[in-house]
Amino acid sequence: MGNYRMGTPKKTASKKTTEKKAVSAKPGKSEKIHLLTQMIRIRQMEEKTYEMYTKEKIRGFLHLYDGEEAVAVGIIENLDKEDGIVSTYREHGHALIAGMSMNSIMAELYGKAEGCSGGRGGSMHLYDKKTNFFGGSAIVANGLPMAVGLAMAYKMQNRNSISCCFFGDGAVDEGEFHESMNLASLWNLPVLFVCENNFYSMGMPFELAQAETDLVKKANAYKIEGAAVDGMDVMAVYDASVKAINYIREQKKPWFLECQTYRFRAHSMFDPERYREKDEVKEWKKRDPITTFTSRLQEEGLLDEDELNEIKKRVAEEVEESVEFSEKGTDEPIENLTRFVYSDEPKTLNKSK
Amino acid sequence: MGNYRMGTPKKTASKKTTEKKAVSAKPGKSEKIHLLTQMIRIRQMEEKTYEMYTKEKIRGFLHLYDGEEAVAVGIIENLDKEDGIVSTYREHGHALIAGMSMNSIMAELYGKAEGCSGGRGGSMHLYDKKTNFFGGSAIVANGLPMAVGLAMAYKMQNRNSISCCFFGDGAVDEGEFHESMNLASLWNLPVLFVCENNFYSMGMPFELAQAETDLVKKANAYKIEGAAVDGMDVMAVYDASVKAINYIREQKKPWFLECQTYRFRAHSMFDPERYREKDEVKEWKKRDPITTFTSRLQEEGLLDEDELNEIKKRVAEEVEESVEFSEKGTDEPIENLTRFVYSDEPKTLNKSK
Amino acid sequence: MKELKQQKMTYRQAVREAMREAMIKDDRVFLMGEDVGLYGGCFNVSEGMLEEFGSERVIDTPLSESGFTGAGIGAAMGGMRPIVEIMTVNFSLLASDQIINTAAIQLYMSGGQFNVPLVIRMATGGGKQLAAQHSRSLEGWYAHIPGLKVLTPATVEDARGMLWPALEDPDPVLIFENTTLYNYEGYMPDNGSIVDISTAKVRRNGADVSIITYGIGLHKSLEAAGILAEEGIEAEVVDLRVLRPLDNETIFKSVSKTHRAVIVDEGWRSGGISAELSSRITEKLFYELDCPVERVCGAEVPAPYARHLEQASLPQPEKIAETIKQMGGLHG
Amino acid sequence: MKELKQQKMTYRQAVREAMREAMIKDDRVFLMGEDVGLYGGCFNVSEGMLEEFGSERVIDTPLSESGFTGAGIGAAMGGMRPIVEIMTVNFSLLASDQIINTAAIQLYMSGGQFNVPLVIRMATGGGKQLAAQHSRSLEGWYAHIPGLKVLTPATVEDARGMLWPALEDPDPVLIFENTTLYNYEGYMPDNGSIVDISTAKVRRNGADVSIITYGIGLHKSLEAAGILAEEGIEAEVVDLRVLRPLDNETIFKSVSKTHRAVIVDEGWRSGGISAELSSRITEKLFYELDCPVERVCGAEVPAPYARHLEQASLPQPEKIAETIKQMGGLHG
Ligand SMILES: Cc1ncc(C[n+]2csc(CCOP(=O)(O)OP(=O)(O)O)c2C)c(N)n1
Ligand SMILES: Cc1ncc(C[n+]2csc(CCOP(=O)(O)OP(=O)(O)O)c2C)c(N)n1
Ligand SMILES: [Mg+2]
Ligand SMILES: [Mg+2]
Repeated sequence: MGNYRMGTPKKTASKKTTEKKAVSAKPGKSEKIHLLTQMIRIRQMEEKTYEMYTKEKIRGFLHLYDGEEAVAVGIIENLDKEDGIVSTYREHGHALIAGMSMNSIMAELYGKAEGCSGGRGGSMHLYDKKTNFFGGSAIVANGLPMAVGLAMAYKMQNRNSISCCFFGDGAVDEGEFHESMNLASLWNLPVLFVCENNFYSMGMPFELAQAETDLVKKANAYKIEGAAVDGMDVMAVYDASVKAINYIREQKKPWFLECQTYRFRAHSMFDPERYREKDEVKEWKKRDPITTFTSRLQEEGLLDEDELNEIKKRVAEEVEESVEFSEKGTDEPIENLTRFVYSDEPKTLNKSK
Repeated sequence: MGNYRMGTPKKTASKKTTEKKAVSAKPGKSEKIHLLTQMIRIRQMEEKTYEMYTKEKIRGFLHLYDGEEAVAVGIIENLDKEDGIVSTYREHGHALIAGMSMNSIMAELYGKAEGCSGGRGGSMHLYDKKTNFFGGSAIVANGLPMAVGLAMAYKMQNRNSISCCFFGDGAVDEGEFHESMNLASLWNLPVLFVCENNFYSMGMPFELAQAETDLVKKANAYKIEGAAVDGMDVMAVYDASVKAINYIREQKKPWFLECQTYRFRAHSMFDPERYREKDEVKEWKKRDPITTFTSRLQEEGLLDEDELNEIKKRVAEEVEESVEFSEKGTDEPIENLTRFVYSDEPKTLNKSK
Repeated sequence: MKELKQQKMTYRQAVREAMREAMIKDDRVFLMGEDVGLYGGCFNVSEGMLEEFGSERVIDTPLSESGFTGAGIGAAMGGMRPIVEIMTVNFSLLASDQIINTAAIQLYMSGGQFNVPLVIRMATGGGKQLAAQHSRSLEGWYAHIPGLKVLTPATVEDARGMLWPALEDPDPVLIFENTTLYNYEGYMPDNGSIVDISTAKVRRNGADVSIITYGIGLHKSLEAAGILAEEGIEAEVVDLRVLRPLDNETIFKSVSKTHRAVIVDEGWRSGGISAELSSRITEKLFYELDCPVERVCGAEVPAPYARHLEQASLPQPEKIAETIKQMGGLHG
Repeated sequence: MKELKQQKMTYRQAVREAMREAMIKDDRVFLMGEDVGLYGGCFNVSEGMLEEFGSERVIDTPLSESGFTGAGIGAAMGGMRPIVEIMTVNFSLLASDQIINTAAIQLYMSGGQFNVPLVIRMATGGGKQLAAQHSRSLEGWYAHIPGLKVLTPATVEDARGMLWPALEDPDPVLIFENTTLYNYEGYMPDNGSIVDISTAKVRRNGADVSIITYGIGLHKSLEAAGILAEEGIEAEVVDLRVLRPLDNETIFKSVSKTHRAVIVDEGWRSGGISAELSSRITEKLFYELDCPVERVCGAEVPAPYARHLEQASLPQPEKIAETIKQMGGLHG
């Protein structure tokens, strides 16, 4: 796992990040620190959303990403700004790394007019047109066909963009996974299928849900190539996604990437977690993508304590600001309840070319 | 293909046939002649339904089975009477070999009260409770979950029955195939999945619909074992199904059998057949399961001309009788239009145990 | 006379007890669905049942709504009495092929040979800030389909009492449990009650107007009736209980008495079950009505997440009361 | 004045011409569905289009209703203007997750950021002895869903003219083509007509009763109007054309004039669009109605195969006429 031939993705600049930090295929110190920073941003944001949920500032379902940060960061950092991203209800991390501001995410979680969807979507439905973030869907597996369609559009328009679709291990069981994989392969579409295998779909252990647990084999049964990678190791994911993205752009074919990871928290805020042992969680926490990568950078002499503290401080400020922003946010006027059921745009009959 | 270790199915008696002819795993003369007879029964019945369609005695969609007879016969002859069968809209052959009378099939195609479903179902929806024939479904792939459920019931009831599910190559593309295969494998259910691969789903060539055309590989991706067999050779199918059924009953696991076959006629009576060359049909007709098996039996000295003529004559009589029966059939009274939307049985509240 | 012992329990417990009771009484009954076992049910309904009945009768399924709903159909046809749980009605869209193209029509297509004694339970409704993909009320929509029966228990007693007759019913029955009701508490006779699954029930008597409703709407309507009573308007509240087939008799009887009707339905208005009720009443009682039948329904929007928006989109007791006060010729 | 050249063509040709025209005008438009290419369309609608536009714009899909409908959504969001063909509405149940859980609500959930300019065409309706799994009329059922637009062209002109504005519409539009109409012939202006997708149309004027209908029902209603005219009853026939959003204005205007309304819908009665129409009319025009609104609908059965049963299950002109003759206070 994680031992890939390095390649150079078509565009190495991480246009997806808010900070537009350049990251090369062989990342150096600053790129690596950037990756770490991105993971810390997710973690701290999630911790804050947890806190705000307990304070009832955030309601509904809240699915946190703690433990899985290396996946979003390792992959999205290698995507181009024009690439489309399709995600699930566990998408705060993806959204943030795709380049959405923490303010607009947090405000959406608060249900404020200043949120990305004006409070209509909430935690499970973050969207951002600017960064080609095509939303979190809360129907398991139903983003996959959309990702296939986006790739069709890119191909038809002769763009070199790809669509990148995140989904859980549970999504693999659904029929829509099957249909989407076949279509993408059959039509040679530029889709990066990223299975975030955290070994549970809610309380269902992966091995009780899948007759065949080698997911790459499953992908192969659609003639899609792929790989499994240690999803707790951001560099492994990063390298795997460089390889994947190069393959997709060059071969004009889909790729399947299984990232083996773990969620440290409950499935959602309602989950009594009867289905797993505390010890199991403890074991996995030893592989925390942030602490392990931090140690690695420190061992490699790329990061000292001051730098780390500085990063954490900056991120903490960003998080605090997003909370302040959301606290000050306004309510979407009730008169707007029915707005966006249909487009405001009038019938365009006379605009026909 | 077709070169299987022979085994003895749990029950060798072909309880499924109307004639209850015994067929052993190493079939002798009379069993082989029985297999031929069964194929001829299907063929002649189908030819008659075709004729009656052109005479407007039969209406709606009519999907004929000509060319594929070896599949139904080679498999169903090895099933036990208690085994469940789930089929599609191209199910006349399955229904007949399962043990339904030609009368009740033909009368149903005529839309008569004497048909198996009283004229409510027609060609695509033959059902027979007596022979555990759970119907033709005209929604591609939607019989697979039902077959899984039947197998669950058999397993829960500690019966040694299996469920046998016929579906086309087109069904493999649907999500319900994926979900059903996974469930059957995961739960070790006694399901015989029979894919009748006739290389087209309506006008869609198989290789344009499937990224991976090796269907057994697909089955393997659910950890289901299986085999592909020459579906134009009744003995090959027979042998393959003996092996499959033994495996299922002994191992208590599903099995996937791909029967490579061909339909000689158009998809349905409305099909202009633009998508395939006449020559292709001609080529396949050289492998007609009936003529080839007839020659083989003749070469082996198991069948002489008189016997053959006698069989054909008997079958022709059966077919004629079914037409007469249907012609004399009555119309279901219009007052019965809403009958069977719900069961007649009253609320059984007080029958609680 | 034997003292009628009453037991207090939540709607959630009532559903659980109903399932336990059925599984104890009849070994053909089993429960199958996503997270019904290890997790204890996504709404905690089946907590403890895996431990009690084992994994052969409380079956955790992979995420395959079509697959396991269809498997439920097959198992029912094979002689079992499955209870299939689909977490929420929103996900049932993935199984609608099996529900509509298979379960609802096997009996008819087979000319009466194969009935499908299947019960499908699903959570329904909004009000929990779960947004557009988790908050629909589609029970009225399913009630459009011949061959299905559609139950909407609104009380603890019905939540407990409707399951057994549903399982005894030879045909497929959908049971819709409103998520907001799971924590609702009520009393019921010690051993549960025998209830039927064919009639509507008058839950409050009144002479001035009939509020026809079901599910969560019952509770909002009773609240509205309380508000109205303070102003001297006596509302009768009819709990439909069953959306297909509708119990015309009880509905018509009430409206014949009050000459006014309001339908309360959290589902969307256009083409909802509210329209059917309004039409039926008007068709039958046109000349007895003092004013047109009114409908108080959910706003026709995908459910928004923000609380103030979502609450504005749902029928509220005040809105129901207000609508009634505006009706022609009402004293009060 | 320039002579208005009229061209005779079938409904099937009209749909095909509409698609061809759109694909010629706008290279973002493509057609995708099962057997639309090599086979020529399961109802022969797209015959010749593969040859004309090539396999990159006329795309044969595997049997994966959810997959390719969802792919259509994605392609639409990615800047294309897909026409997705689902062979019949019955199979759309396999794609209802994509249609309802995705297409209908992207715009709302994204706070207006992502619209889905997708057109989905499907055949609908019975009458061809195709039995229960191939004969449903579910267009009214889909009209219950906010976020969708639902069109039901009943004439050759509409079959041709509605596609372009549907493609221009920023939101998902479902177009229902009744299978029985494909062979129906009509005339239309040489270049097709500009039609809108927002209004109903009065197809026959009359003072005595309004028949409100759509799709195949239009033709049956016009026949019924012919029968009635012989007896001196003048029926006005309103073709809804669009089931969501409904054009209240045109409907109310007609019923205000005639004071009587009958809804004709091949779909099932209970909870169908007929109920919505009846309710709306009654809510608005209660005091103007001479008698209750009537509904003539499909019998509530899964479609039977046998011709006599199926025909008995469908609304027929004679039945429509008879219903109207029974209405209170009609001379004739
Ligand atoms: C179609 C569908 N079925 C069920 C659910 C309820 N549900 C929400 S998340 C979830 C588990 C999904 O697990 P997985 O795909 O592994 O993603 P994870 O939550 O582990 O990231 C379930 C069952 C749903 N949202 N959609
Ligand atoms: C879900 C669904 N989609 C589309 C159709 C229309 N249709 C009927 S048969 C058929 C082809 C099926 O091909 P296959 O499964 O290979 O079976 P065959 O007809 O070749 O026996 C199609 C597309 C349908 N009946 N059901
Ligand atoms: Mg998971
Ligand atoms: Mg085929």
